[in-house]
Order: sequence, then C-alpha cells, then structure tokens
Amino acid sequence: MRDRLVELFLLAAGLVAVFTTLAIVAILLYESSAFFEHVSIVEFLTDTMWTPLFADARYGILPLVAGTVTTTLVALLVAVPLGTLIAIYLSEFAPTKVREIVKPILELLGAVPTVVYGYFALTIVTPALQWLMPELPGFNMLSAGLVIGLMIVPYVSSLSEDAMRAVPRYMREGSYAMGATRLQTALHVVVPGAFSGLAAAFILGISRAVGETMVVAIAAGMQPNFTFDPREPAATITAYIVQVSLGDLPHGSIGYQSIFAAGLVLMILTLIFNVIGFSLTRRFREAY
Amino acid sequence: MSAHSSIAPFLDPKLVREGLARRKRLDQVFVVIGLIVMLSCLMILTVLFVDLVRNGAERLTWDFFTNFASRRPERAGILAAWVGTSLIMLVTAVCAVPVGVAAAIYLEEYAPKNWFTAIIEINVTNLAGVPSIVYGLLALGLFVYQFDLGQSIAAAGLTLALLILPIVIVATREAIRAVPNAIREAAYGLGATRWEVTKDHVLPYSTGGILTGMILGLSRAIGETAPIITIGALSFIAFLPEAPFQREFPFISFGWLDDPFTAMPIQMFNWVSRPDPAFQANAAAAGAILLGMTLLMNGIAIWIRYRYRKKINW
Amino acid sequence: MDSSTMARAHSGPHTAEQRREEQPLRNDQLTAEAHSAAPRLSFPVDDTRKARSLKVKASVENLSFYYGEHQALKNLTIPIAEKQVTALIGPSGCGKSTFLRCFNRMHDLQPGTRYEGRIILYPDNLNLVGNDVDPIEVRMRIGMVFQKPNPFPKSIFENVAYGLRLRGVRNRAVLAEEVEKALRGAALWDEVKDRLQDSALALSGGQMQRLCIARALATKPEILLFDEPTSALDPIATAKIEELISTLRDQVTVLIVTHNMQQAARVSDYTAFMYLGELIEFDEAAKIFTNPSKKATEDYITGRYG
Amino acid sequence: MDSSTMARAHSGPHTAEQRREEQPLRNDQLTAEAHSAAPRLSFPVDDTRKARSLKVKASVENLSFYYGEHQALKNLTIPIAEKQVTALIGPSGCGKSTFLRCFNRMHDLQPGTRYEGRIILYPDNLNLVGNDVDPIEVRMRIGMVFQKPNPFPKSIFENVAYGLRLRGVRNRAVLAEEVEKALRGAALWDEVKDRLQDSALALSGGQMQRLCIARALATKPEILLFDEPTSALDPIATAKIEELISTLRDQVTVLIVTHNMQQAARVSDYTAFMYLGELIEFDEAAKIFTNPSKKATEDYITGRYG
Amino acid sequence: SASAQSMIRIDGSSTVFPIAEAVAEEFQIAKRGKVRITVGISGTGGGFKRFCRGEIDIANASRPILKDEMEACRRAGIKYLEVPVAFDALTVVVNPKNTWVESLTLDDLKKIWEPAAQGRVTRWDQVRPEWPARPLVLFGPGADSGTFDYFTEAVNGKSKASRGDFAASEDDNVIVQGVETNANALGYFGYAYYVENKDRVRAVPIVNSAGKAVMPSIEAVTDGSYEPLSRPLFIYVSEAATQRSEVRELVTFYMTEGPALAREVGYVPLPAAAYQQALERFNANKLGTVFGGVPEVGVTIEELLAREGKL
Ligand SMILES: Nc1ncnc2c1ncn2[C@@H]1O[C@H](COP(=O)(O)OP(=O)(O)OP(=O)(O)O)[C@@H](O)[C@H]1O
Ligand SMILES: Nc1ncnc2c1ncn2[C@@H]1O[C@H](COP(=O)(O)OP(=O)(O)OP(=O)(O)O)[C@@H](O)[C@H]1O
Ligand SMILES: [Mg+2]
Ligand SMILES: [Mg+2]
Repeated sequence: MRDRLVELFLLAAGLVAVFTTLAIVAILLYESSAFFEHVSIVEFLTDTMWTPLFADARYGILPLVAGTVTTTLVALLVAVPLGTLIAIYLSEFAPTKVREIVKPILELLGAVPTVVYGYFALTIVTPALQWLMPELPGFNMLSAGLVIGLMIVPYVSSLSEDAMRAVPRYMREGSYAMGATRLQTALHVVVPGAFSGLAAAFILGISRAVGETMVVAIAAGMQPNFTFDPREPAATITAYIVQVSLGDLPHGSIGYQSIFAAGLVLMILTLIFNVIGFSLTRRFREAY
Repeated sequence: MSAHSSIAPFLDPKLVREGLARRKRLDQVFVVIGLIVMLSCLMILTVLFVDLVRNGAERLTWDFFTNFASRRPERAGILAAWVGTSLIMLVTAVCAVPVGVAAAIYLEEYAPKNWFTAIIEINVTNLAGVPSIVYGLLALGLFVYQFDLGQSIAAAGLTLALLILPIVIVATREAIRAVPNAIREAAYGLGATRWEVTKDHVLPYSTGGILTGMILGLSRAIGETAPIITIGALSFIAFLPEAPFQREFPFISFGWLDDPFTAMPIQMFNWVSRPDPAFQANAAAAGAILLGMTLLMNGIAIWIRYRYRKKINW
Repeated sequence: MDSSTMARAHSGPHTAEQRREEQPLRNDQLTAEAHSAAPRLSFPVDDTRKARSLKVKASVENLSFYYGEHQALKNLTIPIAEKQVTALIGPSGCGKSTFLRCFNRMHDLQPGTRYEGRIILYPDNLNLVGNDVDPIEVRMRIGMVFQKPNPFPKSIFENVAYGLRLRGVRNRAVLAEEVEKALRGAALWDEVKDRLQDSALALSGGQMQRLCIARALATKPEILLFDEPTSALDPIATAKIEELISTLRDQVTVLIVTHNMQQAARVSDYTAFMYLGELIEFDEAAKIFTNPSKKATEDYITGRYG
Repeated sequence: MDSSTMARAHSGPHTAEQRREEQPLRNDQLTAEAHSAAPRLSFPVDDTRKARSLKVKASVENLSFYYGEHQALKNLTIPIAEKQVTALIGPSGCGKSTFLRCFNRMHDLQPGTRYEGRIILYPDNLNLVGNDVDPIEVRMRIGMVFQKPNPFPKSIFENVAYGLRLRGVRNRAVLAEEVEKALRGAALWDEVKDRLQDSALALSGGQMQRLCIARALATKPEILLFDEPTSALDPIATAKIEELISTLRDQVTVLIVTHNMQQAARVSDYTAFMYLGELIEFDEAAKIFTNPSKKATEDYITGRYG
Repeated sequence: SASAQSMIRIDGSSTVFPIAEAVAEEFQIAKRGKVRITVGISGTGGGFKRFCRGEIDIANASRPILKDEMEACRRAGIKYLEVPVAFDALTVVVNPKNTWVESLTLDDLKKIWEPAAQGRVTRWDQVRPEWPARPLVLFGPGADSGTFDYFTEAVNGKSKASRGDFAASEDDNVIVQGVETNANALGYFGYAYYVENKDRVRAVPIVNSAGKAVMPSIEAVTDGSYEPLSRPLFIYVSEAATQRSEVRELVTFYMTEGPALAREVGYVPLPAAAYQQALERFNANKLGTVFGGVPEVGVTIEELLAREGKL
C-alpha cells in the first residue's frame, strides 16, 4: 500500500519532465498562434527572407534554420571527431589515473560561461581565421561554429567514453586474442559496440549546439542570411530569440510573437534529433 | 577438414611481421594524436581561464566580493550577484535533485517497459536539448505570471531547476544502473519491498553518482544568462535578500525566496556590454570567479566520486 | 601441494551415507494421503532400502513457468521434505534456477513471467505462487542465498540485522542477540566477532557467502534456497559452506541447486534430476547416485552427459 | 523428456577411449631428449598401457605467474603435445584460466602482472612469455575461444574475416574462400551460408560459439585455447562444440579448460589436474580418469572434492 | 522579504541603464540606504510590458511609448508621466584607417542604409564616386533596438526601414570591435560607446539641416546642432508611484543631479532649462506622452516640453 503511494509519487516526478515539455509546447503554440494568424504557415516555411522587425517585414524562417543548421554542422565537425578521438584515447589508451583526472577537467570546458566563449570566438578565433583566409568577414558562422564545437567536445567525449567503457571486456579480449592492436580493437570492435552510446552522445551534442545562444549572438553577426556557407555571417534561431526578448520591441507585436514561432521550430528540430537518436539507441541497444 | 590439415602459417611470416610493424606504428601515431588533441583542449581551457584571471586581476580584491554594483568600475563589486547566485543554486538544487532523483528511480526501478515510459524517456533526453532561452520563455509564462512568483529568487531557482532536471535524471539513472542487480536480489530475497530496496540500498550506494549529477547540473545552471534575464533578473541591486537565518524566533526565514535578485552571469553580461572599457576587467574578474566557483563544485564532485568508488567496490 | 591440505579441506562434511544413518527415520509406509495439514513424503517400497516417509514442508504440484512465450518449467511435481536437504541437478539451462526462484517469487521482479500450478507450503496450506499471495510475504518466510556472494556494502552487523530491521525490530539488544545467533549458525561468529562494524566487503569470498547465509538465517526462514552457493568459491571455502549446509538441516528445510554432482551427493538427502525444464527423476540422494532408475539420469550422473 | 533426445545429443563426440584407438601412436620409448627443435613427449612405461611419445608443440617450463603480489601459478612444467587435446581441470580458482591466458599473453592487457619461467613454442623455439617477444605476434599465432561467446557486433562474414583483415588480407576472393573454409571447419557453414551478411548477434549461443571458433580458425593458429567454451551453452550446443573440438585435433593443437570432468574425459588426450596454482598430476586422459596416481586427483575426479 | 514599501522598482532599456544605475546608486547613498532601488534590463519593450502590468514604478525607455503599450496601460488603468532624462547621440563611425570619409550627409547615409541598397550598394564608390572602390562593410544594432528604430526613421524616413545585410549586434562593444578590425567598415551606435573608444574608431561628422558638418559632442548635442541623429531618452513614472514621497524625491534628484551623472556615464545631458521645465511638468502631474504613440525624429527638447501629453 505504502509502496503504491511511493510509486505514485515517483511517477509524478517522472511526469514533471512530460509536463515541462507539454507546458513548453503549449506556451509556444499559444503565443505563436497570434503570429500564425498574421503570417501563413506556407510563407513561414518557404520564404527565404526573415525580416520581421523591418519595415518591409518578411517571415521566412529558412534563413534562421539555415544559420542554425550551418553553425551546428560546423560545431559537429569539430566536436564529433575531437570528442570521439579523446573518448577513444581516454577509454582505450590512457592510464586509469589520467582518465579519472582529465575527464572532469574536460567537463569544465562545458561549464565556461558562454559569454566568455562568444568573445573568445570574436577576438581570438576570428582574427586567427582571417589570418588564414583574409577574405573572411569579422562576423561569420565559421568561428562561432568552431567555438561551439569546442564547447561541446566534453559532452561528446564524456558520454562516448562512458559508452565505450560499457563495452564488455570479453569483446575487447576477443579482438586482442586475434592479434589486434589497441587501435584496431578500438576502431573495429569498441566503436561499433558502443554505437548506441555514441549516437546518444552525438545527439546530445547536436541538441546543445542547436540550442547555443550567446556565442552566435556575439560572433556570427546576427544577420539572417539564407546561406549554408559558413564563411558568411548569419543568425540562428536562438540568437534571434534572445535578441528580441531583451530588445526594445513592444511585447504583443508581431515581431515579438515571432520569437515563439521560432522557438517552436527550434523545439521541433531538437525533438526530431532526439527521436532519431532514441530509436537508434533502441535499435542497437541489444547489441551484446 | 583437410583444408586445414596444414598448420603452416597462413601468410608469409615476413609480410605479417611487416604488417604488424605498420599496425603498431599506427597505434603509436594515434596515441600521439590523441594526446595532442586532449592536451590542446585542456590548453584552451587553461588559456581561457588564465586570460580571464589576467584581465580581471586588478579587480580580484576583497572589495570586489563585498561591494554592490556601481557605475564606477573600480567601485563595482559582485556582492549582490554572488549572494543571488548562491541562493538561486540553493533553490535549484533543492527542487531539481529530489524530483530528478525520484524520476530516475521511477524510470530505473519501477517503470514497466512500455510506450508510456518510452515517452517519458524521450521527453527527458529531449528536455536536455531544449535551448535554455526556451526555458526562460516557459518560466516567464508559468512561474512569473501563472504561479505569480514575480521576478524572484524562487522563480529563477525553479527555472534553472527545470533546466537541469534532465541532467540530474540522466546522471542518477547511470548511478542507479551501476548498483549490481545481485544487491537488489539480496534485499528482495529478505522480503524487502521495492521502496525499501530503493531507500536502503539503491540510493545510498549511488549517492556518489547522484551528487556528481547534481553538481554537473549546477555547473550548467550557474553560467546561464538568457533564461534568468528573460524572467527579469536585475542588473542593479544594492541590497541583499532577507537573511535566511534570523536572530529571533523562528530563526529561519524564507522571505528571501520572493526577493528580487541578480546573478553572476547577469552581472558579467551587463559589464561586458558597458561602454566604458574599464568594465571589461570587472567582467573578466566575474567570469574568473564564476569559473572558479564551477571548478570548485566540479572538484567536490570528483572528490566525492573518488571517495565513493573507494568505499564501494563491487 | 601436499594432499593433506586437501584431505583436511574435505574432511568436514559428512558423506551423504553417514548422515542418513544418523537421521531418525519415520516408518509410516506408503501413505498417499490426500493433503492434510502436514502430508508425508513417501516412496514406494524397494527391496534395497527401507521405505520411509517424512513430513512434507512444501509440495510442488504441476508447476509450470513461463518467461514470456518461453516455457522454462514443465509441469513439475516434487515434494520437499521438512528439515532435509533437497538438491536439484541437471545440465545447464534445464531450469534449476528458475525452479528455485519460484519458491520466493523472485520472478515477480521481471515483467512478463507467469506461473502455473501450485507450490503449497505447509503447515498453513499457502500456495506460494498464488496470484493472491503477496510475494513480499513469501520472501519473508523463505530465504535465499545466491550463486555469487552479494553482501550489502554496509557493516557486517548491518548486513545480518537488515532482515530483522525490515521486520520492524528496533531494539538494539534484540538485534545484537539475533545477529550473534545467526552468525554462529553460519559458522562465522568466531571469525568476525571482533569486527562487526567493519565493511562486509572486506571479507573473503567464503566469509561473504557465509555472511549471506547468516543474513538469511537471521530472519528464521522456513525454507532456505541455495543457488549454486559455492560456484564462485575456492575449495576451502566450499568445504566450509557444505559443512554448514549439512548442519543447517536441524533448523531449516534446504533446497539447493548445484551443477556439481559430487556436491549434490555429499550434501543432499533427496535429489531431483531435471532436464530441459522437466523433472526426470526424484528420489533419495543415495538411490539417485547409486542406482538411478532412468537411463538419462544415469548418463548424466556418470558423466556421459555434461 | 524422452531419453532418446538426450541419447542423440551425446551420440556425437566419441568417447576418449574410442578416439585413442584411432590415433597413430609413436613407439619411440622413454626419450628424455634435451630440447631439440621438436622434442617428444614421453611417459614412463607402465604395465597397464603402452608407453608412447608424441611431438611436443609447446613446453611449459617452471612457469610462475603473479597478479601483483598474488602468485596464481606456481612453477608449472607441462608439455603440450602437437595436434592433441590437452585438458586442464581443477577446482575453481586453481589457476586454469590464468594458465591458459599465459599462452596468448592476455595478461599483458592488465597492468601489474608478471610472468616467470618459459613457454617454449616449437618448432621455432620461441619463448611465448619472454619479455622481448611481442604479445601481438604471439596472439597472431595462438587463437583463443572464450567462455562466453563473444562475436563482434558485425556481420557473420566480417567476424570470421576480421583476423585475416588484421593480417593485411584485402583480396575479396581470398577472404571469401578462407571464411568459407573456417566456417566449414567450425561446422557452421551449412547453417549460415545463406546469411553471411546478417549480424552475428542474431545467432544462437551455440552458433555464436562455433562462430568464435571459426574466427579463430580462419587465422590458422598453431594452438587453439578454449576457456570453458561450453559453460554458457545448452546441452545440444555443448555436444556440437565437443564434437568439433574432437575433430579439430587433425588441424591444430588444442588446450582446453573445463570445470566439467565428464567433458574433459570425453574430449581430451592428455589431462592436467591443477590445485591452488600448482600442477598435481599430468598424464594421458585415460590414465587420469581411470587410475590417477595421486590421491588428490582421485578425490577430485571421483567427486569427493568439488 | 525585503519590504516592498521603500522599494522603487525600475526596469527597461539597457541603453538608459547606465544613467538609471548612476542615479539609483547616488540616490541610495543620499538617502543613507532608507530607500531601496532595483534596476533591470529587460529592454524597452519588456520594461513597458511590466510597467503596464503594474509591476514596476519606473520604466526606462530609449524610445517613446507606442500605441500598443499605451493601450495596454490604459486597459490596466496605469497612468504615467513621461520624463526626458538625457540625450543619446547616434554616432556613425568608421575605421581609423579610413582616410576618405570626411563627413556624411543624410543622403549619403540613406544611400548606404535604405532598403533598396541591400545587395546593391556594396562598395564605397557607389556612395560617392570619389571614394575608393573598396567593399563597404556595415555594422549596426539589432533590429529590435530603439537605436535602430530611431536611426532608420531619421535616415530613411521610416522606422525600421533598413537594408538587412549588415552585421548586427545587441552589444555595441561588438560593433566597436567589428569596425575597429575592418578598414572598410562603417557602423553606428550610441554616443557613450564612441566616447569610451575614441582611439579605436573614428566618428564621422554629420551634415545637419543647416548644411554644416558637425562632430557628435556634448556641446553640439546640447545646442541642437548635431541633428537629426540625437534622440532623447525617457523614464516613465507610474502615477500611482508618484503618490510615494521617495519616488517624487527620486525624480527630483534625477532632474537635479541627473545632468552630471549622465555626462559621467557617457550620455549627453539635456539643456539645463529643460530639466527645470521637465521637473515642473512632473510636479504639475502632467500625465501621458507627448508623442501620441508615434515615434518622431528631430524634435527639439523644448518643443517636446511645450506639448500637451496624452494617455
Ligand atoms: N530472465 C530470463 N528470461 C528469459 N529466459 C530465461 C531467463 N532466465 C533463464 N531463462 C531461460 O530459461 C531456461 C532455464 O534457465 P535456468 O537459469 O533456470 O537454468 P539453470 O538450470 O539454472 O542453468 P545453469 O545451470 O546454467 O544455471 C533457459 O533456457 C534459459 O535460457
Ligand atoms: N585479474 C585478476 N587479478 C588478480 N587476481 C586474479 C585475477 N584473475 C584471477 N585471479 C586470481 O587468481 C587465481 C586463479 O584464478 P583463475 O581465474 O585462473 O582460476 P580458474 O581455475 O580459472 O577458476 P574458475 O574455474 O573459477 O574459472 C584465483 O585465486 C583468482 O582469485
Ligand atoms: Mg542457474
Ligand atoms: Mg576460469
């Protein structure tokens, strides 16, 4: 009986997560309904101009999505190889002591205030890149993406490392017994064996990159360009939301409501990533 | 069977040996690359930290901790900010940890494996990926207006609690999973109920992991700017919230919960965008302290993890 | 190695034959009694041995068990004699553990499992696998010792006291007394009496396993289940546990699973041979190991089948 | 269960006796030859059997092994006959696995371990546990099959091809041919030939274990090590693996660890009995299981010690 | 909780924040801590939202209150007084390495910034042929800011009418950074950022309606010659709050000490008479805005103070 009550209480705690999601979706839907009375969904999804705050307002979300996707891709191009590399190194090569010390220190990279990263991108990474590519504008998605990538390296490496260490020892032994080197064992047995965990790590990394705000707001130029060229300046959905929600815009205006529509798109984007990740994890979980 | 009747090595031993030499070289190359990558990440972290400390060095004085914000950079301090941040973290921890741990226990120990729990699971991972600014929007509508908490420490703490809930849940689940099933079976075998098994064994033995999750969550929360600006964190506030401990009865007060507040990242964000470049030093100093606070928390997490691992060795 | 070490190691447990002599046999014959409050276990008269019957502690009747679709136990009927050791033997995967775990409803922890048939516990005629019976109540009455020693990462004292605490015992004096009794019963008292507050994880494998037995004994179970209790232990520890099981017979009904026929022969009074989820033969241990009536049993016993 | 199922299940493997007849015995007597390139294994003449000697594939000489402080193997000396099956038996924890894993230097993966003594591999007189010998090279020559089937999470084909790829074989035709040979050698070809691209994880336990054997066979190892290869398998799968091991004798030297004496008796030509890290007795399997010369061995074999 | 009685809550524009902070700081010192003031930075829009919900006493605004917001206040029964507190002079800056631009006319600016220029006017020589054929790289504040609204209104004649292909930032320091590191850059932001970064960027004189090129400076703004790019900043005080003496005292303090403090934090004080006049209007409880919910450009402070307010 008491056990039943406890279970109900615990279930309620689990439902907090569900309610939070529902509440987020509800608020976003509610607030953006006014927006969609004004702007047709077709225009919203197909127009390639996003200028809701300009006199000549256009409401095509594509430029923001493009900016989000591009910075995310750049970030992943940094975070996935680096994170996986570090994870493999830590789980298969590094001595236990090194692993136990380095892992939490690396995790600190994820805890640096994002404003710091923003300025890091703007004042150090961009000039460095311009030295390599003189044509590069002062604001660009490339340097923002690189820095976001750096920021999420610990997410990827930490979780991947956990996953790799969960690969049972007898799998590794099977490979070593065949005469494989550490690297071969890592690449041919451990990585495929930890696939679901790696996928989960990448998904979380993607979500984090998609949701990152300050770095893009500071270093990417806040300019809704419909381009997938990382050398261009651009705006992302999050950057747009934070900019408007702190700006001088009257609340209740279409421009203000547009942030909820943008938020909805962002939410759906992350949801899609997560559902894919979840089903991948499910599919490969029974691996051993 | 005749195919294998010869034990003669399958390949020319010389070739195999050469191949082996090449494979081992690759192995070493990888070690070097791995080390380099890891060290460069650590170095960037160091550079960031050292840079902040260097830029903020002139402000890193005792006064900086005991002064309120001011229009004069050299007089401005972070008293309200660090007190605010500490109290917010308190609320966040007190809310997120029990709920997160309870949810994790539910998912690991109680939940049947069906579509319903699958939904909860997707939800948890999805929440981990929701951008923090969206939490700000949610909290504005829900906590500030719906629950009428106003622009208070309680509202900020709750917002960040929601934000880190998935982190706490995920970390706790991992910790709970690490408790061997044999222990559960032993307890069940003695006639313990599910809750007794959880309370007497699963929870105590996973404390290390749970605390680690809590601290990782808090280090994420402590640096968040956007959501708490959205719900109305202040930038100038020259007084402290009501003290939680009073001299008269009943000695403990919760008045601070609905006091206005500011927080470290807000203070830093504000200073960063000030026209006067002298404020950049304040921002750097605040950033260094923020990072230091996180470092401290992570240090505690490492220590706890280490101690628990040592104590409980399955 | 000098063979004296080994000789010492196994001088402990009496052989099954020795023990059987010591046992007060009951002479009631052949009673196919319907279920009375305390039915008796009886075997058909056989020229080579005295027929006898013992009180039955539990009777398994047409028990089937399913892991989802997979039927792991097929219509088993076995009587469990009171204060005797009953061993279950059979090749790996034949369902020994599954059978054992039915007794304290461990399967209830895994969704999708299903019991059919009955396990009646005497004297109160309780159907252990009945849907209306609370598994926790069953587990309070029937203790279990697992293959791998699994002490809690708490002090030795707390490990043994845990079952009592669950049952609401708070009085420190009572706890201390019962813990001592249980540790003595598990032949561990002398080794640990000076360090009851130390972590149980600091014990050796054999000590841990005896601690787990003490933990189970402390709650005074009516039946004690052992699932390959020595397979993780070294020879010396194994010998101690076997000796202990032999002496436990005075206090409690024991059901033991083992993959080791020698062990079964040494410790058990009755032996059941299972194969692919079915009961092939059930009889007195002496009979099973010297003169099994089924060919399959003989093949298995004599090692022609592993 | 009808006993015919069981009979069928174990009709496969020949008994040790049967096989021994089939074996061409060498009649060189008693040669205590110093190490020549290919020494011979010889036993003292005994009234009850013909003395014989065989080529030695590897000879273990004064091997000791340490896990940090703990000495797990104590000064073992055992000859391993070429193209014969040598079984290691002994109670749990006596060091069987530890011994086996010395042969392919698996211990090198764990820091803090240390070898002493030598394992000489013939014909090239290589000391397998020498410090100057590359463990990877050793492992390329000596295959291992583990207790729990551990296929890689790849396709069946890739599992078997893995060792060849490691050795730099890229030619698809060669790979295909060798994979087929290995699968045939492991008596798995017929069952999987139509689904070579399927995941190896979709196989049954017994099939997985045979896949692991095929994987090891594909690289044409000189010695194949088996560490309790059937303890996780059901009886039917066990029978198949045992049969397979018997037939492998034509191709490769086999060393097998088992806790199951019946199994050792069935599959091995030579048997070593170990206890607490020491070698108690080493002899032909027939001798060990019928007429062991040490009391300890006899006690263990007859189940007086488990 | 910290007693609400003596607390004055201020929120709104981050542009006005430095002045509000300075005033709050000094006022609290002057009152020896008896009055507590909080200042937030939710933006002008966020500030008005809270103001019209009655959550704050004073809203900082970098633009006049707009129709929607007036409506919201009216519905909530919130009446307010509009008080100008300082000028902000929008400053157009170029890289110090830029040798060709000596001054800019409104026409030049329009050529550069009008919506039609998007994607077309991309080189300096397209603005004036004598300028070099170098790329034109533009920086400006985000489209959600009052600065942007005012600049577009002043230059292109319509609020929010602007080309979109420029690098925008919420944080004017980022624009400073952008202009400083690109020799072909042009940007605009508040005067305070220019004052503090005179050595990193160069301000361009703007040709006013009298045809004279004027550098932004405190004098030029105060005497009205730097136009039309100087704009007033406001605070809106809730009428209900004016019932409280400490609020009245704060506003009085604002009008007397404000000029010095504004100057100190890099803003341009109103002419001395204007403070006097504004304080009189405040004391006379003249409610409402003088803009009628529509932003205007180039009105002098005297004109504004002479107008009748509307709620
Ligand atoms: N949790 C489970 N879910 C599904 N099937 C199971 C489960 N546990 C056991 N089985 C199956 O039930 C059968 C009986 O298993 P059980 O563990 O009872 O065998 P056992 O006789 O104890 O074998 P062993 O000697 O190897 O311990 C086997 O076929 C096994 O695969
Ligand atoms: N990785 C290890 N580190 C330290 N000691 C070990 C390790 N592995 C085994 N040992 C110890 O070495 C001894 C021999 O172990 P080993 O695994 O070789 O026994 P075994 O004969 O294979 O037993 P079993 O039949 O149970 O598999 C045991 O005392 C064991 O506790
Ligand atoms: Mg079992
Ligand atoms: Mg072993």
